[in-house]
Amino acid sequence: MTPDPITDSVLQRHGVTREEYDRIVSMLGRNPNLTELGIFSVMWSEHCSYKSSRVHLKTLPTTGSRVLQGPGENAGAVDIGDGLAAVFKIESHNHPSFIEPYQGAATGVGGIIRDIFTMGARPIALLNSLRFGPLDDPLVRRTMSGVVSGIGGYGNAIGIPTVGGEIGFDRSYTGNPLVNVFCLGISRADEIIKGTASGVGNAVYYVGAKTGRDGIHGATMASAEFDDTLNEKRPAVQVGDPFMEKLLLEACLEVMKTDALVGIQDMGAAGLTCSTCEMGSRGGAGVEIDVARVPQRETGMTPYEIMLSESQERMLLVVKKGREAEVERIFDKWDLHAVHIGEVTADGRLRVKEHGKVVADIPNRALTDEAPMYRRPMATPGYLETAQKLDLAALPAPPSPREVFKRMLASPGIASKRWVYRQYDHMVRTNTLLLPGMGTAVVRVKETPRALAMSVDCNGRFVYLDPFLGAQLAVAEAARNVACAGGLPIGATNCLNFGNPEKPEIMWQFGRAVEGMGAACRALDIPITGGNVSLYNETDGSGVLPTPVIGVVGLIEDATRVVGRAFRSEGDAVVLLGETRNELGGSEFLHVVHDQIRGLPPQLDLAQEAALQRVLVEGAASGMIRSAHDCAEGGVAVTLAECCFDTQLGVTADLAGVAAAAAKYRETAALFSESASRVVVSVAPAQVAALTAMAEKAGVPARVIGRVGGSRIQIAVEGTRAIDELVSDAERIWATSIESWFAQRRAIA
Amino acid sequence: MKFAVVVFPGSNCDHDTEYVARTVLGQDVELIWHKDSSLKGADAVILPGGFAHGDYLRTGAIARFSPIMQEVSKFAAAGGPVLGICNGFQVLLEAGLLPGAMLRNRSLKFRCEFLHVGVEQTDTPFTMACRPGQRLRIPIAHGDGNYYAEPEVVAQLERNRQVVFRYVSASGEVSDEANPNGSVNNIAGICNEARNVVGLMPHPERACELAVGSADGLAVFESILKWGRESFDGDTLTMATAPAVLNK
Amino acid sequence: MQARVFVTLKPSVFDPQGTTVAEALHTLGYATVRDVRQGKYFELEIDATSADEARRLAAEAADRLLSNPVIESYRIEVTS
Amino acid sequence: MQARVFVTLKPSVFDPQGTTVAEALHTLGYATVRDVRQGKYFELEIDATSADEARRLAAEAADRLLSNPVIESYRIEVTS
Ligand SMILES: Nc1ncnc2c1ncn2[C@@H]1O[C@H](COP(=O)(O)OP(=O)(O)O)[C@@H](O)[C@H]1O
Ligand SMILES: [Mg+2]
Repeated sequence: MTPDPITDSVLQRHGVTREEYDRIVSMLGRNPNLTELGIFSVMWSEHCSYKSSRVHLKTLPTTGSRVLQGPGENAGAVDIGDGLAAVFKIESHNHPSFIEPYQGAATGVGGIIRDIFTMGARPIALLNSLRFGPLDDPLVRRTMSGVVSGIGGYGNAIGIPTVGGEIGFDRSYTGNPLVNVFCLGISRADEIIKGTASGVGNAVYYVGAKTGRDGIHGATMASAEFDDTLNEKRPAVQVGDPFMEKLLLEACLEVMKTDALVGIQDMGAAGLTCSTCEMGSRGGAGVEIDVARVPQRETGMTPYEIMLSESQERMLLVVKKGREAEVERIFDKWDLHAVHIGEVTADGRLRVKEHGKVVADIPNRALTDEAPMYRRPMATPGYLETAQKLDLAALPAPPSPREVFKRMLASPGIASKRWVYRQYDHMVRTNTLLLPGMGTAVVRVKETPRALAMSVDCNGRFVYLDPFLGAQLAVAEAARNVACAGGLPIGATNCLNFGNPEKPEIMWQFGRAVEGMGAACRALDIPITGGNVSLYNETDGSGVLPTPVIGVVGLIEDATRVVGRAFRSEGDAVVLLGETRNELGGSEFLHVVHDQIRGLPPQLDLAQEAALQRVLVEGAASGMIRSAHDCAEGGVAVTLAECCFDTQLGVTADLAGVAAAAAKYRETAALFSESASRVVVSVAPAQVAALTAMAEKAGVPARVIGRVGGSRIQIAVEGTRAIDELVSDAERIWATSIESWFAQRRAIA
Repeated sequence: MKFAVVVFPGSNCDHDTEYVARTVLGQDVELIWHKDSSLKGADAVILPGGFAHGDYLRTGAIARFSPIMQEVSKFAAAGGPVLGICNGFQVLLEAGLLPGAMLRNRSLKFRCEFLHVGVEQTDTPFTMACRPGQRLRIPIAHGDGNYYAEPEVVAQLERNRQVVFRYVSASGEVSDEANPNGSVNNIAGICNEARNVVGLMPHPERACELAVGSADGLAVFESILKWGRESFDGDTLTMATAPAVLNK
Repeated sequence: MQARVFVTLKPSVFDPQGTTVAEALHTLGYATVRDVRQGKYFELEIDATSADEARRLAAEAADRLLSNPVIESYRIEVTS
Repeated sequence: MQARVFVTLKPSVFDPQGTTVAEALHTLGYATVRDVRQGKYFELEIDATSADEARRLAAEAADRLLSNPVIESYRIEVTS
């Protein structure tokens, strides 16, 4: 090997610093050649190495009695009883989705699905968490339209239902949408398969789509801020092939039923490079492959290109010696041709050959465990002091509650997301017990009495105003949503979307958010079994709202006792669990009415939150709670309205006033404050005493605020009528708001 | 009864269909790989939903060449009941076992939701247990469900009472608002002239338990069982008697 | 040899995609675009010794697979 | 005037549809079809006074709406 001359500009193009380069030289004991530099650059990129985030992530709670697999594998897993495991993870595909919304989002879905079936689990549910700029921007509509079609295009075709999600809108996402996709699968607890290469002489197989030049530098792109060199980076977009992935999914699950497999990993970011060195490193072994044997879609591909390609729908397998034919036969049945490209070796190195000639030779650990790790400087952001100040008394008087109510219902953050989820097959596999729009996503686990509730959440405004508290609130909300359906939160995964970590203020946001998330998960006893970090979410220097999305999985012991959000019967009592305080900081109200992100987020008492969730889970299990809906964006008023829409049952309610608010905002606070740890539930009148007793015992405030019935939404504050609308009128505003932005002509143009 | 559920590469409602037949109805089911050349003695054949061959090119276009389709054609020609659901319907159209073709939804969007279909004909093996005019609340999930046929063909379908299912509103009217995809005459499902081959876009197999939102789809599966009972001659099912049952 | 196959919906068949594109173009200010029809386009690389052979093969492929005669018609061009 | 716009995936971009069609053709016995690429085809009826004008308009439409420059390229033909 004659080392190629590595100049500063070559390093720069690879996103490798001089210091990092020196470290590479000392690890190799020589200069790397260009292929090796490429391999280092993708493995040491932010995307693969988590070099800025690892020190923080290590502080998250990752263990618990149900945890079968924590972070480090392709996905996490928790025990759900009956010898089964829920395997789940969330991942981002933000940057590709901005460049090519349809394919970017589609391949994001494809990637997370592979992570799940790689573990031996059959994927049964998808969710997504999306962020876009304001819809009055045609470019944003085009992006959103493409992203939603792409998610549907992939998930629908492969036959995994997209059962829920969330969408937020803020200017900061205009040039940098967030596309986070969550997938959950089911496997036997004792048959979880790992991404390990071991057993010297075992065969390394490649299966799936052929390798092309697509996505070369994708991993480094995802870690670089957008700027006007974007055009040059454009060819880095991959096209997804859900049909190929469906075949891979079925074939891999079939192969996994034999015990011929040692380990398997998908080729995601950094493709063949990442899968070979990570599998080797996990197994304490070496991997040797010959790129000439790798199926190629284009001619004249160099080892550099083959190793760095991010072509989709490819898997790397290690097969036990002597069992190769059996494995090949299964893939053949599915018209996939597994190709033997190398062997497991004893020396712990990634050795790449081309027609037998060594073209790269690197210790696996140098690429994985020994990748650089930075404790980047952090500094309190300058914006914070001003932003955290909110003086309601100094604001103009709010419009009438009725007016505010309607504007809130029409606000895209609150309005019905039907236009989106109608494009997703959310019923295939016939497990979906609560369809989108009916409450928290819930799927049953066939052949068991159980079901799983799932929620992905984050309020970026809260995190912006106080990252520690904001991240705690995200965890609390996701867990609360799961508990509303009757699910006991048993595990979580996160996707941390932030700006440029080289800026101390961003790093501070990140560090504080991770601390908050960890603290909340510890207090609520929810281990985090894996996740994903997406940094550099900025366009030309302006960062997105810090958005640490959390996905929580909850276990429902009795699938016949699932609780939805809609009121069920005329005459039921409506009870507000939790307490409304003067908390309009960072609220949807301030955003909609005053176009501001200001103040402090709502306070959170984690013990109180835990108690509330216990009441919800018990109340669901006993059949006492007939409907439950979390109060989040828009406060009690919006929550009550949303409880009416599905069944068209009205409500009459009277809310307590909020003493602490400035006089002209007392009514507003009662209706629209976003205080945490509150849920609107409905129970049969005969159950009111039992529910309040249960709540009291748990130390959770419970107050009967009204009853279900009629065709109107009538909400008073301390006896004074504030809102009075026909359910059908309110629903029309709420249901058509997003849809109207996408009336055919408008959407496409 | 024994059901055959054909599995094309890319089928994704195969397991859902199998689940209904086996677990909900307690019948015998076999999943049959598209390269097989036998229906393994099945009494009824279902082509399930999904995206056979990715739905690349045109929905159902490539699947029709699968080896098993010759057996399905023979089975159908002999009077055996064949049901195509969603993608299965699209395959039947491409294979020429049913007339017409599918266009993109007029919204150009995939659409998944519960809606209503009216059962117009009860003399097919898949609707025998229904009341004429019965309304079923079952979901759709497709991007290409906009049924089209030449006007003469549509007229003939209507004349021959081959339109088996039509999209209707919750109160039963055939209206444009109730039409989710632009299908001509709100057509949701049709049968062949012999009435033993039926295709429909909505998914009855997704609506066979109240837990998942509706059990209306059971009517379709119970019809098959009824057809089976009435077609039995001693203990063997004889295809020869099938048309007689239908024409009763 | 390359055969190009153009598959279009028959004139009598409503083309929702083309119509939507036409409407979008009008919204964008292209008032002179009277009508749009959308179809599919295939490039077939064929090992053939003559243009005629390539054309025959492409026509067969179009008849059997690439087009659906109920709704579509096709046209073929051969280049080398 | 009619402008025809052919939109194809750029040569380096993976075309799963074309690949699947090629495989189907092989299964049907068309072994000489080496490769298939699938694209989109638009026929624009334009009120234009010259072929040049029609071409310019079609190119603008292709840039703004009909193609995605990230993964696709296009070609235009004008007939009258
Ligand atoms: N991106 C999405 N994908 C799928 N479903 C979504 C998405 N966004 C929202 N939904 C669904 O729309 C419904 C309402 O969403 P949202 O208003 O966020 O719920 P909540 O009222 O619990 O905050 C939920 O059922 C949710 O799962
Ligand atoms: Mg909401």
